[in-house]
Amino acid sequence: MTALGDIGHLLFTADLWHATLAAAVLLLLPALGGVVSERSGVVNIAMEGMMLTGAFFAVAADLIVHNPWLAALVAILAGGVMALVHAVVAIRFRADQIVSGIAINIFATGITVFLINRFYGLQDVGHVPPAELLPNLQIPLLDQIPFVGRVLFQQNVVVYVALILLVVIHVLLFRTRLGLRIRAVGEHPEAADTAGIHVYRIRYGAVISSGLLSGLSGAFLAIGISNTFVPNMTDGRGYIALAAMIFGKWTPFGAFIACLIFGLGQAIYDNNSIIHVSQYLLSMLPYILTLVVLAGLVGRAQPPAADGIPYTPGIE
Amino acid sequence: GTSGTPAASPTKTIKVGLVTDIGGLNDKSFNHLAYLGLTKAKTDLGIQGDVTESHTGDDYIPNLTNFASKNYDLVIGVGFLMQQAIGTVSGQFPSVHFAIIDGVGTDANGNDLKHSNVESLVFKEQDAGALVGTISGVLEKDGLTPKKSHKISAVGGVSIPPVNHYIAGYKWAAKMQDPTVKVLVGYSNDFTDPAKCSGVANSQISQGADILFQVAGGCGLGVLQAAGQAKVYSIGVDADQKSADSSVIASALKRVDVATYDAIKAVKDGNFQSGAVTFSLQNDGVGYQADNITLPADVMAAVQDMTTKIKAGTLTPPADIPDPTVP
Amino acid sequence: MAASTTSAGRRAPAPLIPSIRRAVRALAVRLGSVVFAFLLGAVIVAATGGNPVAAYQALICGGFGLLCTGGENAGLQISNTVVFLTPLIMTGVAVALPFRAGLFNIGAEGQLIVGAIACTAVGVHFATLPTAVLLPLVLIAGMAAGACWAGVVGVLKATTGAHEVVTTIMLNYVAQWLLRYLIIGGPLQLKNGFSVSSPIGAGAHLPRLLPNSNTLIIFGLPASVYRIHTGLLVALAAAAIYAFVLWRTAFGYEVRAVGQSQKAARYAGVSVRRTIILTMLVSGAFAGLAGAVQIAAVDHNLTDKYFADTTGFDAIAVALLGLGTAAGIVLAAILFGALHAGGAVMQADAGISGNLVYVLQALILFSIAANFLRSLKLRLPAIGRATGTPAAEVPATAAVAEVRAALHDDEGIA
Amino acid sequence: MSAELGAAAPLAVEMRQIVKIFPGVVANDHVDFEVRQGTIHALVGENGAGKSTLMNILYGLLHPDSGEIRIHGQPVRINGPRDAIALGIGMVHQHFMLIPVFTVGENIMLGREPVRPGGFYDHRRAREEIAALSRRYGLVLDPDARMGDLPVGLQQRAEIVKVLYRGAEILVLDEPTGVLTPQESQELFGVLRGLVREGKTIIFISHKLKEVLEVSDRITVMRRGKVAGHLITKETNEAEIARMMVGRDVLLRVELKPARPGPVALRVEDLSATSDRGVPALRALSFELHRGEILGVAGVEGNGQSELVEVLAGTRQPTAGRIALQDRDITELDAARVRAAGVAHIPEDRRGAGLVLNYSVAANLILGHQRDAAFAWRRMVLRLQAILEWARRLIAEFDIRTPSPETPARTLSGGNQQKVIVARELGARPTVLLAAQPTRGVDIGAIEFIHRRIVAERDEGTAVLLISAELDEIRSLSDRIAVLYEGRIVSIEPGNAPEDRLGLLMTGGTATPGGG
Ligand SMILES: Nc1ncnc2c1ncn2[C@@H]1O[C@H](COP(=O)(O)OP(=O)(O)OP(=O)(O)O)[C@@H](O)[C@H]1O
Ligand SMILES: Nc1ncnc2c1ncn2[C@@H]1O[C@H](COP(=O)(O)OP(=O)(O)OP(=O)(O)O)[C@@H](O)[C@H]1O
Ligand SMILES: [Mg+2]
Ligand SMILES: [Mg+2]
Repeated sequence: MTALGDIGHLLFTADLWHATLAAAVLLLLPALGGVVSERSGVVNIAMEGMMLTGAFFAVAADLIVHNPWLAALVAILAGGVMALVHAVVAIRFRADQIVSGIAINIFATGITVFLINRFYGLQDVGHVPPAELLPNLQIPLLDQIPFVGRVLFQQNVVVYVALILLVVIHVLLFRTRLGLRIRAVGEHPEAADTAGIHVYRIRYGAVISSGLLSGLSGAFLAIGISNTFVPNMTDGRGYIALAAMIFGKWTPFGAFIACLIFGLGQAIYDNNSIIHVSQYLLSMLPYILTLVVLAGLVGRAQPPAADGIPYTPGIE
Repeated sequence: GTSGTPAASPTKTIKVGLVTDIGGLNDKSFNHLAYLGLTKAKTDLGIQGDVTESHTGDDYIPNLTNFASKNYDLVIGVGFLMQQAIGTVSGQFPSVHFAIIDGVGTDANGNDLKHSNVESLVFKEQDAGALVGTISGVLEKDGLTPKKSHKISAVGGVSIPPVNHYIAGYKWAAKMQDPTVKVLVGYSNDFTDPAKCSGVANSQISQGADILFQVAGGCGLGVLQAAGQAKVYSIGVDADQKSADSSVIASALKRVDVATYDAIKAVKDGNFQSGAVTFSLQNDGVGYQADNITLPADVMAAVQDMTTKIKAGTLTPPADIPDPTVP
Repeated sequence: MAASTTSAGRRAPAPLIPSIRRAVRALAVRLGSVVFAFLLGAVIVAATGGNPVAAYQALICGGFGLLCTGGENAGLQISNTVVFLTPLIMTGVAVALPFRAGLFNIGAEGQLIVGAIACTAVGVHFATLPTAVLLPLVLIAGMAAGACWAGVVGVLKATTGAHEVVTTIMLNYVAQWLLRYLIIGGPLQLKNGFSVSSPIGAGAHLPRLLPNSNTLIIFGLPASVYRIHTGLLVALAAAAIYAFVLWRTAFGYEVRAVGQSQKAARYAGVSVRRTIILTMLVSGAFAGLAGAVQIAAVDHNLTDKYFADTTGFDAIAVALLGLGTAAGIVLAAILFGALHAGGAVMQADAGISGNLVYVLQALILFSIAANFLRSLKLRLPAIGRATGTPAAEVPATAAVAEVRAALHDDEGIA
Repeated sequence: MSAELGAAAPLAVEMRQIVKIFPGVVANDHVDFEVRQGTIHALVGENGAGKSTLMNILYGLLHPDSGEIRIHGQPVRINGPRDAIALGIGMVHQHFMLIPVFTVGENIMLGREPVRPGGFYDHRRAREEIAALSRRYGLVLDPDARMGDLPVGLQQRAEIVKVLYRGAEILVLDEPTGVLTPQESQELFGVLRGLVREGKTIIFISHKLKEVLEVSDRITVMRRGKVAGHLITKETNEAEIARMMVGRDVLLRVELKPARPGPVALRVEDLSATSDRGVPALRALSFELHRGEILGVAGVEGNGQSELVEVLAGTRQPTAGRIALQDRDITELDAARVRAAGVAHIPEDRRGAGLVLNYSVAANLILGHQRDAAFAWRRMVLRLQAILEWARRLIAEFDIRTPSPETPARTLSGGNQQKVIVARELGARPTVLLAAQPTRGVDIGAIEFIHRRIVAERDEGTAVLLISAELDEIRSLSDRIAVLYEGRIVSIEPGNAPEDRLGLLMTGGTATPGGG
């Protein structure tokens, strides 16, 4: 009971929600990537790998160029390159998209550590000094607002970017011509093709952007939240993002809500030093919560009709 | 006891195999330190040293067996998690020397098998913990900490002995110096992911903690950084982590590298010691290192006093935390 | 219905021949892809200044005990490989079966863990029972636990429509934390200061193939180092059962029908819900069995190794690599088991980071899934015509259907 | 529109010596095909004759292995639909290219969407465009309706508007009337004539020779991938075309022995049900079906036919009412039990509900019977040998054109796909046969065959419920005709009821009961 009391208390602290939002954004970026990719009909379970690659190159680059912005850019591109591989294999070679995704994830695990061992020897990758990390931004005035200011306007720069991207991607998907075409390609590529739309171009674009977003998330993880790379540091977040995307029924805001649930769970867990309950049971919280919500409220999710189906022009 | 193995003839190069636990060589923690010890031995003692990283717990036995079956002179298992594996394999290869860091060779029931070919390198982390605990306690008492909050904290990786020893000593010593101090203890349940630890750290910081002790290997780097961003103090672990973040005021040292080196040297010199070799303040196997700030005189004095008392045995830091969740 | 009733399960001679030819062709293509992947891997090693030949030599040595230079013991290497591949077969099946029904089971890991937990709990609690009773009991306990864990997924999918990818991922984490809770301070903990459980009773041990003795010397090493155990037979049996259920039973027919077209299945009077739930139950039982066998045959107690275990995820790769067929899964498991075992030797002998193994696994998956070789052939129409398999062209109908499409040759007469 | 005028006109489309080979099939074998500007040109042939393939080549979806194409006299290379569209070619595909979850507007605009600055999709202009087209061609559509919610007739209409919106000069319609009611077909023909009057050129594929004769100027007949001949509509007749298509004389109308109705096989009382969209589809409808008779159900698509069959087949639960099979209440039974009780079902959605496309023909021939004693030992273990023999028998008996029983059903032409289903359902020797659109999109050869089998079934004493959008089909087969309108049976007519009377009843017109 005391445990619930402790948690109840926490829920009224701005710090908790501050942490929640940050943790959520880490998942939101790859989740958004997933939404875009799968809306175009390419199943993407490779966010984990793209994120990990992004994290590695963010640190590697930052240690060389000593500039977080450039480093983030490199990370984004690295994620994009991984996505490009997924795209080529899944679109051009019409491989099974799950196999390709799994392969990307395994590849990322291996190649990052392999590269560390090759280039940093068996030494420590090194630490990025605070001045060269992606900074926290206090939004002047707004950050003074009690509670809200702390929660929303004292965040890492990436958080703001992600929230903007959230809106942008929602609008893009559901209000613009490009969005219409992306969804058309994901629902019925033959129809899109016969209507004169470049199915492959759209899919390549969508998949690659999912990599860019995941790469950014990797940068946030490695040179925003932490200051170095450690093997496998993404630790399954890409898969959680995948779950969040489906939980959110392939919509940006739906995914965001799911990410908030996980973020909140993480944030509450982080307080295990003051919550009087087994830390292990505490950690189960977000996952069980998700199961309940999913079973109880969300229910059936309908993926894009052509999600996961390679398109072969001409063959009906 | 001592094993009767004759000194290896100087002509034959000694072969040493190092098996990391799942943390891997880049864990920025004891696996890495052990590797440094091995490399030093390679250069100084001209031995042949090979490494195998374990990717899952399933790898411990095969990796150890692999070296043993090739008649390596010494096979080193890094980490508490490998106790059972060492126990098993050492039984299969009585003629091969084994060393395990942070543990002993056990059977399935966790009993020390006391094999004559196993040297267990155990550390009194609590001694080191007590020293940094003293530093924290005095700073708090003198109100020299960023928030003067009389609250300090520790972030553990997983709640296992090597981790809890540190924290126990830390908590004990801090309270001794400043009875009013509250010590928050949290766990990240992770040894590799800095984000996890910085999360725990941030929560402790928002609870008022202004000195944070990381005991979570690579994950713990997140603690040091979180402290830096919040402009509070932090304490590193195992190695001197001064460079990891400017917030690091001291590091609790655990000389895994030294232990590893010594174990190898012993085998080379033919005086391999079976049974537990304890590294404590006594033999400088553990210690501390003051980092980015210069500690005031009374702090140094207190630390000095604590050191002598522990060495003299008049004070013995506890090895366990009764209940981590009670600050 | 007037149809002559001949003995069950006998396959007509006519279709047999082509299916064998197909199988052989398929295998040849896959082998080509693996070789292709290794060539790519060699390029990476060389590009980063390593020596591919040495690397692969060590890898093969570690995997199959061949071409060893570092004085490795062939028997030991093979035994290690087998120990690694045993659980991969069972979990591979646990992933492949739902694939057939159009379900993506990412949860084999969680199901394996609860299987291991149940096996241990029973094995510890009834430690005194004799083998004849206890061994079956712990294995069944493991299967039951896995079945329940996956059953939840099936029921949620069938009733509320909750997506199995989400629920399985969630349940993986729940299982993980449950395990930590149980063996660190929880009811199964050995004793304070340990992150392992008490050992299961001797009666619950699944015997090894060679005597577990430190004194008896076989191939120059104490017999106890060869951990190869009877669990292998269990695994092979599991694969065989899988194949039989899938191709020779009405249930298998219905599972595949549901996976191919739920509507058609429904019109044919197949209860899609029932099939989904049953499929998950069976699948979970396989994964749970993998966990139970691991405890009963190898570990004998729950250890912290499961905090970082990846068997259930490798299983996805194995299942897909094996194209969901029993034989394919076994072969893929052998490949992955050998790579796993070989990686260690490669690092020890050739000084190439064991992580290269992951890179290789990925490259293999890529080249088999994408079948680069075929598309190379298609460049040259002449050859393309000769071997082009229209089956692979058939458009599929669900996220996982590509597997089936690739499998299409294997969609036998029933 | 007259053939003479057509003769004067220049060639809009010329396809010369087109060859297209698919694994195992020569779909187009040196096909010569030309269409005159401003005419309606019909393309007919059996299933799998190569019509769709030829047109897909014209539209750039498939690439010919050899041969050349000229549009308006210019040699062209058509690498994809984009090229085709640029050349003013538009195509309405045999299987609709519509996105159910999109609105009608979005579907029509797709590929040529109106945008506001910033690339935002412009709903208002979309509506205007569609309104304009509707006015011009009299094709009324609600731009904001969800495509999936429209009846096929309107979806068909949307497909045509889609093509017109792209300003196509040459329109290809692949089996446009396959799913239309007679009324809808007539409207369509009106539109086509209008388009031709505007100088547009139309290629029209159909299996319904009546329509072909009614609407086209010229006819090209294909058989087994080759051109069997070119005809001028005015100078030919159904029988001649049919002979050219099939290569033999075809009975266009089965001659019925008078039915010898037996006892009641199926009694339906006050049956009500709702559609997928939850609106009432069946309103307390009752009827009796006797053994040895064919009861035709006539009605405009969307008046409850589909729901009626599904409820009777046990794939949809009724909201009220009772169904008795030979005095046994089967209202609550699920599909499997209904089937077991002796009800066979030829579903209207051939590819979706009738077949598992990736399954072999043999596997499809036991779909729904996989647990029958004959095919499964102890209802569990399949008897592969028995299944294979069973398949061989049906393939022979029903003349299913397939390389082997192992061939995936997907690769069969629709006609043969349909034969697989018919064979399976009749092979079960049912008490009651529910036949929904049994010959939709099937070539006349197959139609004749299927009709004969259904009648034979009747004569064996099976009770047949025949649902079809083809009045001809209903009238030529039925002993009695139940007219379905808005979920009710408005009248039960004799099998020989005049077409116009039925048409009237089907559209809700009240007519004095004609007995029966
Ligand atoms: N994508 C394809 N792959 C392989 N074979 C094909 C493909 N498309 C068509 N065919 C073959 O080519 C032949 C002609 O097909 P086509 O669709 O042109 O027939 P059709 O005249 O349109 O028949 P229907 O009247 O049923 O539409 C068929 O027998 C089929 O087997
Ligand atoms: N993947 C494929 N492989 C082989 N043949 C195919 C494939 N897809 C389609 N076909 C062939 O293409 C031809 C046209 O297919 P489609 O479905 O358009 O015709 P259909 O099924 O005969 O339709 P309908 O009978 O209503 O005219 C069919 O004869 C079919 O055999
Ligand atoms: Mg066609
Ligand atoms: Mg067709």
